[in-house]
Amino acid sequence: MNEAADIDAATGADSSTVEPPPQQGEMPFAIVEGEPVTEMPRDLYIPPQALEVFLEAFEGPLDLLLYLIRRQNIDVLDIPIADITRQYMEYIQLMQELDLELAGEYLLMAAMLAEIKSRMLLPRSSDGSQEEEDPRAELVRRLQEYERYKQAAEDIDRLPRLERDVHQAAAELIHRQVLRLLPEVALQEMLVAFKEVVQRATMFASLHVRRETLSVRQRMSDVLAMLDGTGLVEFVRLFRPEEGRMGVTVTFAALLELLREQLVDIVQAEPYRPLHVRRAERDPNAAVLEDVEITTA
Amino acid sequence: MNNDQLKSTIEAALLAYGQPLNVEQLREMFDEFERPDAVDVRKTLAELARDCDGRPMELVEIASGWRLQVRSAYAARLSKLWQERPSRYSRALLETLALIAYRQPITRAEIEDVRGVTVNPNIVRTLTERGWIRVVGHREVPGHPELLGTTREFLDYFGLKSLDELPSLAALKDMDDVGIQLEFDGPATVQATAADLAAANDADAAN
Amino acid sequence: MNNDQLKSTIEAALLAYGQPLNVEQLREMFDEFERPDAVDVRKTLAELARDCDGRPMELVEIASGWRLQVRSAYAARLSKLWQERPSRYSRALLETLALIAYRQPITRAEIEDVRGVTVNPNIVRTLTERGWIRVVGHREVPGHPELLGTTREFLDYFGLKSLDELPSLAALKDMDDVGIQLEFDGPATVQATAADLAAANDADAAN
Repeated sequence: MNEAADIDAATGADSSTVEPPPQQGEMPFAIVEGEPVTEMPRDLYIPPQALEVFLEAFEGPLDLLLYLIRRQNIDVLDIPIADITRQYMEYIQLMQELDLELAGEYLLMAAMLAEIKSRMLLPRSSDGSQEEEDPRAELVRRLQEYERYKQAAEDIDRLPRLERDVHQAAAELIHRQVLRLLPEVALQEMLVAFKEVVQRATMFASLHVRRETLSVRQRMSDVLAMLDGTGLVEFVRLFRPEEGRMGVTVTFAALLELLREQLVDIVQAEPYRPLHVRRAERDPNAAVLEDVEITTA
Repeated sequence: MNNDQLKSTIEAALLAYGQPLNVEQLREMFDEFERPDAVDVRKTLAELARDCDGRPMELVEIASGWRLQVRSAYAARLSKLWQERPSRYSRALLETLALIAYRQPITRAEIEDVRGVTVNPNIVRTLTERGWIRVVGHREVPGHPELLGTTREFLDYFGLKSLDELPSLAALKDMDDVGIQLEFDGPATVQATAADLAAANDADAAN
Repeated sequence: MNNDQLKSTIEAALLAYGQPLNVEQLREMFDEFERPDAVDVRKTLAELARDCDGRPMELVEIASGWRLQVRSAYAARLSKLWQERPSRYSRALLETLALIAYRQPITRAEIEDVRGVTVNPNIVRTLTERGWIRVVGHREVPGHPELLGTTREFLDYFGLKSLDELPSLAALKDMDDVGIQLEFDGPATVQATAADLAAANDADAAN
């Protein structure tokens, strides 16, 4: 209603004619030179910008309706529906003419008012015992409900608010120390950790496939060692079938490597006789052995 | 530690912390062997509040504890210290906030029902960013709409200890108290609410 | 505006601003017609500084102006207001600690063998700084690695009289996970541990 008073006060002095504004009565909406003005002059000129601000100030159809009702100082429970509907429609029309963004809710309310108005015109049931709903009941309920929260919003706005009305008092603390707290640990936490790490280790161990490394280099040493004692070894005796295919392969690779390094010689007395392996007549330290690993899974 | 020392320490703490402190936080400052009990801290806070009489600051209890604040009498002058004006909030925002505060938990649809207009998403965002409202759950209806409620920061900001301290809501009037007789000749009844009905029946009986 | 009003307003400003204010800033608060001159503001600031005698705050002049600050005598106690809740120890740290407790004396390499991952040096440092573990010797192998063991503080912290009170591995295995889980839901206490130990020992005996 403050908005209304502002507008009325701002426009009260002018006297050109435009759109006939809605006619109201009863409640003074402006005081001009000490005289309450209860009726807007019919030839009142409202600057379009002012009207626009005024119309935009409404928070919705309920807000506009409340304004219309309050302006006539009538109780929300006793809405002269025909009158209010006419006024409401006039405002809607104004908004449309001013090209204000008119929310659908305003038109919905217009429809509701029209419906109420038409129901009010219908004759009531003659049967007095039958309860009949006042067509305005729902509207009144909504208006009242809206008005309570409109009021509550104003009340909240009036509460002393931080930053606007009161300020947090603070003084600096110059020599602040930084304290670090240490985490707390319960014994159970540690016990569970231990249990889990042990379980994990066991699981790791049982699933772990131990890789038995058969080193070609190792086998090369083994072969050389065998040759050291006897000087000459039958080729087939270097192989141990119980080692499986991989073992045989490793021994064979070791032999090839030894041959390549010219550390051993393979000799045959005559064709179709058994092969023999013997140490080559060289300094074994001359060769740098590579660490070649073959692993068995 | 005597009473005066306790009082000075609490005042120092509230000033240094620059935010509200609750009784537990204040007690935590002290080592166990000298820690004052909660009753003593409260008593001392009350004393400190009295000591602030005549000083430019006051000690108030709010939702999250106790706050030393500069009295509102100085607000107009102090506002010149800051370049920015304190935010003014639109009626739409305040009405939305009021509905959330008084009717929480509440959905957007329910807010729209009362206000008669759709809720502007910016308003909900602003209120959330300010830390005044938050989603407190979802209503068990199709679409599971968010239920909004206010936060402790909201109470703190408006200097309230709890929601009970919000200004009381206006009462709803019964429709048949006034008016209806003016429109209708006979006694009219309304089915709006049970209370209305009961009141209407009483009125009927009286006639 | 009389002197007392000026003084209160300046105090209010310094409290509300929470940062140093200089004489010019203080003068700007007032409309021109009532603006105090710089000399008056200085005089009032000096007076306010004297008024702070016996209060937990003091008014000091620094390069950028005047600042209200809490006296340093309160610093130690007030620092506790900013204590942050510590984060929890990592699983890796607890496992390392547990292995040291149960398998001591133990080298890092041995811990790594069981855990399957390298021991983060930070963990050993944290545990050493906490006073829970220490180097108890060196293993007589190449590289002479450090042997780690737990300390008396470790026993004290966990409420153990001696290492014998740690449940045996067998007892630990018998503890069902559900029971342990329940313990962890609430704040676990050393007392609860003693009960657990007893239960664990019973389980041992039953086997």
